[in-house]
Amino acid sequence: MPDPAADWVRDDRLTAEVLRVDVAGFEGPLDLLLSLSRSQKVDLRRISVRDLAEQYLGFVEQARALRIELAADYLVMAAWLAYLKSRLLLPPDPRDPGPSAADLAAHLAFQLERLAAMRDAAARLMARDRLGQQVFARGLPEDVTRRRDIRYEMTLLDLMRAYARTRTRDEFRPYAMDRDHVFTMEQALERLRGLIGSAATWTDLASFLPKGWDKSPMRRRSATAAHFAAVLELAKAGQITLRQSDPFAAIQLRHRGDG
Amino acid sequence: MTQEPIEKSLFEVPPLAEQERMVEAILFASAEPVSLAEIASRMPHGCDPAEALVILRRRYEGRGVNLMKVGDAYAFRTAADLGHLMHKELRETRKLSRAAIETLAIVAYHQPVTRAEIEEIRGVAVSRGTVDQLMELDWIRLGRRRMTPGRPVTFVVTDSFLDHFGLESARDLPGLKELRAAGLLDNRPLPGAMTDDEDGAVTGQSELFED
Amino acid sequence: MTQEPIEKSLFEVPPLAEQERMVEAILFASAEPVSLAEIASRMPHGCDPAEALVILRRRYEGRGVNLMKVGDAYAFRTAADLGHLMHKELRETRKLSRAAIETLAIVAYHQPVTRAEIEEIRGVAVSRGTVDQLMELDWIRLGRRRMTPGRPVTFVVTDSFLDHFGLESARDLPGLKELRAAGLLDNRPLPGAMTDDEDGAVTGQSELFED
Repeated sequence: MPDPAADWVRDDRLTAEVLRVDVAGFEGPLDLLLSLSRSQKVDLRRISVRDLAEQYLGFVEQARALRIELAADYLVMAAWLAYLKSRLLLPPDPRDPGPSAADLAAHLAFQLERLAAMRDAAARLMARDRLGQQVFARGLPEDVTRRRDIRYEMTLLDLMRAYARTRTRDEFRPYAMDRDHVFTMEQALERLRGLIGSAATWTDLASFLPKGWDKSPMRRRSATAAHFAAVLELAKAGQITLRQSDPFAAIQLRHRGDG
Repeated sequence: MTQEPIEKSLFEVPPLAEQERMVEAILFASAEPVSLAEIASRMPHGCDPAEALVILRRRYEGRGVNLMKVGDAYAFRTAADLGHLMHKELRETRKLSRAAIETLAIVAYHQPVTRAEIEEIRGVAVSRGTVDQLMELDWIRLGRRRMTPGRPVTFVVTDSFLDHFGLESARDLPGLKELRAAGLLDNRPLPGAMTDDEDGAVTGQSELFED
Repeated sequence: MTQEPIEKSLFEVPPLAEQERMVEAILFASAEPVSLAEIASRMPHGCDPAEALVILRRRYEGRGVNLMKVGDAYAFRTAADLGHLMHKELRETRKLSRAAIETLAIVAYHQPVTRAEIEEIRGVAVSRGTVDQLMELDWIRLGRRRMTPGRPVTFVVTDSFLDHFGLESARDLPGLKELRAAGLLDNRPLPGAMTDDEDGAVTGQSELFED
């Protein structure tokens, strides 16, 4: 035996289902309002906004009773329509600086009319004879051969430069440290440890440079730098004292001994 | 076949009948509308394709193929009443959503139009996919930015839209005049409310004038 | 546009003029030549496309497009004398790629030169495209095969090359030293290693020329 209560619940659920589908079918509150306004069966310009507001609020009420969640914009519209309805019921207040309720209602009617007009225009547009549907383009277009007359801009100078580039390229070789001309600090330190004992008096650092490293500028620079770094190390270790009388003057060193 | 020898001289302009043949050949060969400038550039110097086009258009009136004007361009198209013979050529098109169709109509009738204006007319947000789809179809494109606060982009319809819907220009949209006369294409702001900055700017301005 | 009302009755055969319009539209819109049988199958029952085709063909005689028979099928084609309108000349100036310029320069200075020699001088492989492009431009051509193992082909510059660069012969090209003296070499000299190689190149070149 069917349970009447269960039937009622099912009915209720069905109604809710229908309503949910309907809400989903509307593209926003304005669309819903436009649909509702159709039930008034009058020209949109003569529509009763008050009745429309009533209908909309009734719809929202029903949705709420059926616990259907409405998107926020539907609720915003409901609030606005409730406000508009209450304003429409009151006699206009001439001291109110804002727009009159009649103006607001007229604007809503305008929006509905405009939306309806656009719907209608869209339908007429889509009903036109369309390319690829009723009207067709040439199926066998004869391609325009675009004969490109390409001129390569190139002068004799470009050519010569290019040649020079290829011929001089091998002169640029990848950078590699040339170990033959490098004197390392470790080497210098090693050397100086054996030599500083003889520096009981102030002696120029230059005089400590190894033989054969003072001729070519590249070797001299490397050896000087290595030895300079080495004496700094030795001074730090307290084995020697360094002095320089002026900027850029010769650097001199002396063995510190034990006291 | 009769084929008159064509004077290829640089100095002699071909007779109008010959120019008409040339325009006919150029337009027949192309599936896309060809602009007047393009036609002229391919014809001998001194030709007047505009005049030849008038004659040609008349020649094809009522034929199985008609000469159509699309924006500044021209194209031959089959007569609409013969569409039923062309089922083999029918191109399957993706069905447009209601939102896309309405948005397209709003752009066409209200152009140049901003996204905010489209949303105001439809009463819902325009989804990104809708605009993308219409742009992909090459039916709408970006117009000039509106010179209002925020400098919003605007949308306008393309020549390809005109071609698809068989319109010479956007002025030929069905019912355009009536809609305009009814004031339904006006950008009428909500009284008093500042729904968006554009309308706000307009309202603000009129208020200033009234003070 | 005048469009006669079309009799859509299943039992009534459209008038010949209407059949002609139909054939015209079908041939126009089809992506390939259409056979008589195919045309007939697409037209209302009872039509005689063969007769319509004859009339249509006559109508297009001497026009910018003609109705042609292609095997057993029919299609519209541009009138033969207007073929020149289907070309569009685009003049463009472009720059050659660096690889192409260098290859050309090496051929000019070392001709006749094999691909292997070009690669050795440039230090990179010479792509087929580069050689093809230079041959297409008619700036280089194949010379005599080198009488060495493998008998490799050689490349030499063409008269058109000499013409383009205003040279009497490739021997007139200045050597590296002259280029440098004339300030045409903008590469920064490297310290030390700049002196020996140059003359070698020039010598090598003249040796090659004497081949």
